[in-house]
This record gives sequence, structure tokens and C-alpha cells, in this order.
Amino acid sequence: MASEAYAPRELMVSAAAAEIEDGDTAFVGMRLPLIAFQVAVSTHAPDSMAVYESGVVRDGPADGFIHTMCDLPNLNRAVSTTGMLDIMSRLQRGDVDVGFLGGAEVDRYGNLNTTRVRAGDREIRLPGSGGACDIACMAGRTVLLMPHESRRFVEEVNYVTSPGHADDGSGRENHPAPGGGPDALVTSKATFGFADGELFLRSVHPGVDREAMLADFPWEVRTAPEVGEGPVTTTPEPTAEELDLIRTFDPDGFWT
Amino acid sequence: MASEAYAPRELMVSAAAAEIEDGDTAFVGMRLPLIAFQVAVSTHAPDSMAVYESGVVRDGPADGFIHTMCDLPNLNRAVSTTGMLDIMSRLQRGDVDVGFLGGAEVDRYGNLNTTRVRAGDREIRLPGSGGACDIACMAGRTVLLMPHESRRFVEEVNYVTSPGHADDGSGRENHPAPGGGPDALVTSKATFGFADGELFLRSVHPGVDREAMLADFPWEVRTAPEVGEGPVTTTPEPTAEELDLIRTFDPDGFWT
Amino acid sequence: MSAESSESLSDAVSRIPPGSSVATGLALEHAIPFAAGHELARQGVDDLTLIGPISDLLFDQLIGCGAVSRVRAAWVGNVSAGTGYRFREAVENDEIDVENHSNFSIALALRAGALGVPFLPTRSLLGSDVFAESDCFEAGTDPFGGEEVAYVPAIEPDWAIVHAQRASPEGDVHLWGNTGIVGPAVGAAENVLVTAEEVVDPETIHSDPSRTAITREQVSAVVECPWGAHPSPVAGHYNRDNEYYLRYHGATDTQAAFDEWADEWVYGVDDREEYMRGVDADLSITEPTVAAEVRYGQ
Amino acid sequence: MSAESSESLSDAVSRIPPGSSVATGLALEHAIPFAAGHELARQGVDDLTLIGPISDLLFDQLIGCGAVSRVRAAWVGNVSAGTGYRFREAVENDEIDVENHSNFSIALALRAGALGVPFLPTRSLLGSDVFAESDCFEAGTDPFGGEEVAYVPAIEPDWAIVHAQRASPEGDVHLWGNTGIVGPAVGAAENVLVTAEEVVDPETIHSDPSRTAITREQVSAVVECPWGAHPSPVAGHYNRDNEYYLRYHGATDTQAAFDEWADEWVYGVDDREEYMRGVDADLSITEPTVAAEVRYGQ
Repeated sequence: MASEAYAPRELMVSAAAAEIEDGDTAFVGMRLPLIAFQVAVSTHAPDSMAVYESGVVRDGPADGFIHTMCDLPNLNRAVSTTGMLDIMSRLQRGDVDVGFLGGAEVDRYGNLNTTRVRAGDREIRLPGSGGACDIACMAGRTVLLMPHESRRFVEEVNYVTSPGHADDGSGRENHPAPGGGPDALVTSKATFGFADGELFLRSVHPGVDREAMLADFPWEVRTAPEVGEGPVTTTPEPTAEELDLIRTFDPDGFWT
Repeated sequence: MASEAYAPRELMVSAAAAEIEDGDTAFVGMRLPLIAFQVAVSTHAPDSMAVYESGVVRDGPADGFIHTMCDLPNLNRAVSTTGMLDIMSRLQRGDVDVGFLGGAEVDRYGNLNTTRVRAGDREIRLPGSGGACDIACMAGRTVLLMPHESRRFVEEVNYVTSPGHADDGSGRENHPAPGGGPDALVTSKATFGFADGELFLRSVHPGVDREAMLADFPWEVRTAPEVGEGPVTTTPEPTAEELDLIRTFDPDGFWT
Repeated sequence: MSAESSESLSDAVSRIPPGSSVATGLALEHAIPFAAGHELARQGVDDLTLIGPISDLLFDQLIGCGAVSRVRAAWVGNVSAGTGYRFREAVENDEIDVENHSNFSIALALRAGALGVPFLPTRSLLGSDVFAESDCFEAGTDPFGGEEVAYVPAIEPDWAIVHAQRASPEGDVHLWGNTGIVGPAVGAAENVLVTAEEVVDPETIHSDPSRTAITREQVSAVVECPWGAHPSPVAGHYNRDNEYYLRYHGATDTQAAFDEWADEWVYGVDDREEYMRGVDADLSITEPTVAAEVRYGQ
Repeated sequence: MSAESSESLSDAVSRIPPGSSVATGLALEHAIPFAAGHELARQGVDDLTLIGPISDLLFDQLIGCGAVSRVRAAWVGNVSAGTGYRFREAVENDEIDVENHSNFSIALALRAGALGVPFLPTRSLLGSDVFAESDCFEAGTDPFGGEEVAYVPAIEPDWAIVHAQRASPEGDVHLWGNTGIVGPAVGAAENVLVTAEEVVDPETIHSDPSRTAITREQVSAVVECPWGAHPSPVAGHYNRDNEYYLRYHGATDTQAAFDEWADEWVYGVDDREEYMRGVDADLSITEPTVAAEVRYGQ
């Protein structure tokens, strides 16, 4: 049952939550994924766990709004509050199923840049990797989340903060990083999968003009039927239950 | 003030305790050093700390007899009870001043064997290194403790469990291990120092026949005056205070 | 919460097949999972590779029971009395294979497994026969400063067996007192069996998440097993039964003597409850120390 | 026990000379030592190299105060709002040098320092420009299985600054809630400054030795400093002051605006007490969770 009225970022949270499968250990970072994990564990993935690079491990939503993974509601009644090496050890030994990543720029192979971008002559410094490079290299699969803006989709990212798939179509076969690499990209207008290491259109958000949306990419984006992944669908709207949860976890709509 | 009557191992504990300087971090293992640290911290070295490879850190004696470093009196009211990597990290980064080692065999360079010895045709398996190899390689200095028996003093140990000094007189200059190596050997009959990486006689325990004692070595043991370290002295007897403490920490004389 | 939601020790141990590599005795002389070890022997699980830092008695007992074909450890014996006769005889008779480690090298090997890297470097080992006589390690050179180091390869045990004070039925575990190499071994192991003095409500664990040393996704089985570490001590629960170690030493210097000992203490009892009826030492804690209060909240 | 046996924050910070390398903000968004950081700025300690995983605001503030010449970190900004303008502008104007890390590489670098080895291997970094564009790391080959790995060299900071819930005057420290890379940084640092919500009797620390995260021989100074981490949260003590982060973001997009901000919040107050008089948010903990009892004893 879909709700009548929702914000674009509420749909992104819903779509991101759908990428967490029950039983998954999810590596959760800043912003929207903070809400998405809480939605997933409250709905279809009750046996999922979240690990945060600060050292927190949780098996349920926080009982209060969280700006950051270290806000006290996220620490209170956690399963474990330990250190980063404990969390990164799980990641490096292959025990993290899915990780979330944002980016200022992404290319067709899922390489992400959060370090520095060009704007005309000027080079703008961004905050940097944080744990993103590590998640990109070592999570079982990654889900990329970003606003749908044409300047973010580039033929070549200015700096590979978080490596994606190899550019020779070999997926990660020839790539030194042990993780599975990008599995999905969720923007504010559509969702994409990866086949043979390259992006393809999976679903278009309700009300979005498909052709205009695809025109934001500097390359011809492949579609699901072209890579044998069924038809391009319409992204499901957030359910009423999901919207309720999102508005409980983010009551002032700060992140959404 | 020396006491009238004491057991040989009580004097060994007293001599071992004397090797702990105030402010030292001492790596304490099994048997006599368990008692020696408690004596030292209760007398001349109140600001010394003991670290135990099990993960225990203490700044004072246990309030009860301890068979092992993990007996509850050694954990109770400890400064810290953590894990082995925390303790071994201190050792490897050079924060442990002195470590204690025992051995079934020792050679003139302080190489120790606790792994396997020969008895005629038979090779006898001993328990092994435990943390001894690590302490030998990485403690600032080590103090070796063993019963004075001629079979233990050998030209070449059957197995180098715990490396001593280089055999070319270079001390540890050419030795890969970062620690300072053996600094003293305390037996049940005498104490020895090391100069240029080789053993020399420092003091003889009260009542011990020096020549007979030295005859237990298969090589001509150097003496303090020969290496410019003053005269050979008589090992101080345990003081009445030390004996009181030893008998408090080991009330049934199990280790002493 | 009671242990009813967790399985029996016998069921849990039956999931460990012959030929497994098993890391245990990881907190050194503290909280040694003797109950689980004896159950392995009772079920006749054999051809085991035992992995640990030092083993205070348990490895010796499992060797005596014929359960072991290989040991990867730094020290095997009886900390109260020195020699473990079953270990010694088995080595001297070439009945088991031994990979000699130092405490640090076994800790690093398991830490490498937990960390998900093929090896870790150390400044220990070099110059010893632990290094020189082994084909386990490699020499390497620090690419930054040119320093000589030893490389310790990862060990990833099939099972780690850990005894703890309390665990939730899901497998989140509080343990305190010294932990030796419990953390690295749990991280490196494919499966973890936790025996706990108490199986508690998950809320107890959630009330103090910084005390949580093991989390559920690492754990294959949780069993409530009071006195599961006797004769070793468990912080907050019971003291070490020192006399037991000394009696064992005196009673097991031949295989025949050991067999008699095992008939009484291992094969002659059905479970831990029956075993504890044979122990008459007073190991209770008479001077409890209560940890200073800690709060979380929001 | 009161703080009288420990020195003042101003005295403690005066021991950190210009040009020092300082690791801080180690528990990520939790328990950031803002009070100590502001005191560094007030004392005009400059030419600092700041080391940390992510810095939620503090590095940006110290850069704005002109105290920093180099940053070795994975992320510098404002976790509530994204960009840290002082960091961004300083980089774009080439006023500071940045060594780009990932969270894991900075953690491993400090862990190598704490462990006393020249480097540690990782399977991360490879394929990224964090690796390719840096002269910090080296590529290596696992000598056992031939796998490609990256080597991360040790970092040994001159100082680590840590905020904790409670410490004894001697410098034994209890901290809880997530700890990020506090442990590795404290182990690697030459000196450690601990600011604590409470300086407590040593008996409090001794009552729960498994809670002890830092021990005295690693600590150069202990200072009692209530609210010393505001606006970041401290488990058991106070919540995060989210609005403060948002206001900072809105108020510091030019150096002139930042200077005004710093005149009020850093240079315009003598100490933490005066600073806190300017904070009117209610950050108190209204739903306390008390940790389940733990006993030791014998």
C-alpha cells in the first residue's frame, strides 16, 4: 500500500532499506543510511544487524533521532559498543554483507569520489573518504546513494576515493579489492543495478521523466532488458508503514 | 637486617625482586616471579607495575595466594584485565623494562631452552615457550631464574626457545631481536651478570662453596672483577621484611 | 531468560566433527572450557588439531583421551605442576604433531585471521629456534625502514570454544577478567561454541554494550553451563581448584593411570552436574568486589 | 577523590609544544576533546599536525584558529552539515598539507605504532586514489599465498588527547560507549593527555579492571573537565548538541565569520566553565540505562 504524499528522500530511504536483506550485516555510515537501516530492521529484515565504524553494533532502531552514529540513542541498548578495528576486522575478513556509500561523483563502474571535485578552474576540497574507501574495497556488496544531479555522473571521477568495478568488464575479477563492489545505485530519480561491472537502469521513481533523467548521464546508460535483467520498473513508493517509521526515526525531517 | 633462617628459594625470590627497579614495568610469568613482583612492589619498588601475558596489569600485591597469574586474587582489584595483544603490544613497542625467564638449559650467552632436552638417548619434551621467546626478544632486559644444577648449564642449548645475546661478543648489536637481552641470572647458589653478552659471576649466596658452584659450568665462568664490574660479593640474605612478605604471599611455601 | 532456548552441551558439541581444528583455553589459566572439552572426549570426537596459547591441563587431557592428532600452541602442561605427562609422552612417542609457537605468534596468527589478512609482522621470534626450526613463519623486510621482521601466517580454526560469565540466547556475550586471546580466536574461527555460567535475558547484555566481547553472528551455539570451567577460575563466579591440578599431576604419569583418572572424571559422568558432585573443594567467592556503576542512556 | 591532585587544563596543554603531532577526535563523533582543543588555540600552540580518523568539527576549528600546518586524516568536516569551511578553504589555498587516509588506514597506522611494528598489511586501499596518489603506502605481496596487499606504515603521534568518563589521578581510565581508535592512538602516542568528566578514587577504577581502557604509564596528564566534550556526546553524561553543529556551519563560511565565532567561543572565554555558561541547550540524560551488575572478588 503506497502513501499519497512523501518526500523524494523518503523514497530514497525506502529504496535503500529494500537493499538490506534479512540476516544481513550492514555497514552503516552517515545520513540517509542511518534511517534506512532502522526502517529495514523494523520491517522486512528483523534479523539484520548494523555495524558502524565508530564501534557500534545494533540489532534494532534507536529510541530517538540520531544526527550521527555516535548519538547517545544509537549507543544506548546497543548490542556492542567497541572500537573501529573490531568493525573493520569484520569488514576485511568478509563478514559484512552490504555497505552504503555516498559520493559527489560516480562513473559507470561505480567508482566514487568524495575527496575533491572540479568546478570550472577551481578545485573544491570535500571532506574525504572516512570509511568509504574501506567499505568499497571490502563489503560483500555496496549500495550507492546520491542526489540525482547531472554534475555527479561523470565519465571519469576526479579522484577515486572508493573503487568500483574494473573498467574492462571483468567485474572485480582483476580488481585487487576483495569485496563484491557496487550492486546498486539509488538516486533521487531512479535505481540502477550493475551488470558486468557497469551501471544499468533498474527502476524509475514515480512521476520521473525517464528520458530527461537519463539525459543527466554523459554516457548512454544501459537498461535492465539490455543486460537481461527484466523490464525497467517503477520504483515502489514507500509504504504507509515505512513512512510512519521514517517520520518516527527522523521526526523533524532533518535527513529526509 | 638479615633473617636467620630462610629457604634457598626464598633467597632467590629476594634476589629476583631486587632486579625490579622502582618505576619499572615488569613482565611477570609463572612461579617465583609471581612472588618476586609482589615483594618488590611492597618494598623498594612501590611504583612498579606488573603486566601478565594473560592480560592482567597490577600495581600492588594480590590479597591472597596465587598459583597462576589468572587466579582470582590476581584479577581482583587489578588496574586492568585485558587481553594478550594489549600486553604484547607494550612489550613489542618497548614499554616493558624487565622480564623474567626460566629455563631447563642456559648457555653462556643467556640462550634458554624450555622446549626439549636430551637425557642420554632420550629426548624429553618440555612444555615449550609460552611467552618466554617474546619476552626474551623484546623486553628491555631479562632476568633468568633457575635451580643451580650442572645439567642446566651447557655449551650449547638443545633448542633456542628464548634467544640470548649474540655469540660474537656484540651483545645484541647484530641480533635481530629488539630487546636488551639477558641482564642477570639468579640460581639457587649465585647471581650472575652479563658483560659483552657473556655471563659473569656477580655474587655467591651465603654458605655456598664458590669453587664447587663454578664447577657446575662446563666452561670457565668469568667473574665480576675480570669484566671490570667490581668484586664478587655475597648475595644479600632476604630481610626479615622480605621473608614476612614472601610468607604472606606464599603462606604454604608452595612456590618457595 | 533460562537456558531452555539454547541447546544442550551434548547437542552443541556433536556439531564438531572429527578432524576439526579447535582453538580453546584462550584466556590462559582463566575460564578454560573444561566441560566442553570433556564432552568432546565423551563423544569420541578425534583427529583434532588443538590451537591455543598455553594450555593449562585441557590439551593434556584431550591428548590422553586419544582425541588429538596435532597441536599448534606455545606451551602445553600443568601450570601448577609443570609437565603434562600425556602431552610429553605423545610427543616423545611421535603420536601427535606439534607446531611450536610463542604466545605472541599464536596470538598474531589468530589476530591475522580475525583481521582478514594473510599474515602479520612481528619483531619477536627472530633469533629463536621457534622461528628457525619451523616452516610456519617467513622472514621479511620492512619496506619503509628496512628492518628485519618475522611474518606470522593467519590461523583460521574451524571452531573456537569459549567459556564466559553470561550470554544471551542469541549469542551476545559479556565476559570480564583477563581474556588472553579470546578476541582474536573468536574473530578468526569459522564457528564459535560459547559455554556460559548464565544464559541471560538480552536486556542484560544490551544494558552494557561496552562489556560485549562476542556478538551473535560469530556464535554457532550457546550453552548454559554452570561450573563449566572447573578446575580453572572464573572471575565473579569461582576460584581455581589448585589441588585438583596437583592431584591430576600425581595421577596421570602413565597412560594406564590417566585412563583410570579419565574413567572417573570424564567417561564416568554423564554431564557437568554429575561431574561437580565429585568436587568437594570450597571455591566460592567470599570477598566479592562489585564493579562501580556505569550508565548509558539518552 | 577530587581533581585537586591533577593539574589544570591550561597547565596540561602548556606541555604540548608548537610543531607537535596530535591525535585526537579518536572516538569519532563521540567524546571529542573540544575543551582541550580550544585551550590549544587559546595558548597559540601552532604548526600542529593533526591526526585522526574523521574529525567532526574540531580539526576545522583548529585550522580556523591558525594552529595547524598538516592533517593526516580520513575525513574532515561537520557530520551534521557536511563541509567544514575552514578545512576546505585552507586546503584550497594551500595553507595546510593533507595526507589522505581511509578510516582503516589511519586506524592501522596507529595500531602499528601501538603494536611496535613498522607497518601492517591490509586488503583495503588497493584500487583507490587514496593509495595511488599517496606516497604514504607501499604495495606488497603476501609471502604465504601470493596475494597483493597494501602496507600501511606506523604513525606515532607526539600526543594523543582523549576525553573519558572517569580517570584516577594516576591516569588509569574507564571509558565506555564506542571508542573508535582511542586504543590504537593511545598505544602509539609518546604522551597522552586525558580529560575526564570525573577524576575518581583509584578504588573506583580497581573495582572494574576490565573497564580500564588506558593505564597510567601511557598517560602524561589527567585533568578533570566536566562537559569537556561539548558539543559532542559522552555516554552516560550528556547528549550531542546538534544545533551547535548547525549554527557553526552557518556561521563560519568565511574566515572573518569564523574569527567572530572564535572570539565568542574560544578566545572570549577563560575556561570550560565560562564556555558552558554560553550553552543553553538541555542535553541531559533523561532515560538513564544502568549497566547490569558485574562482580569480581576472590
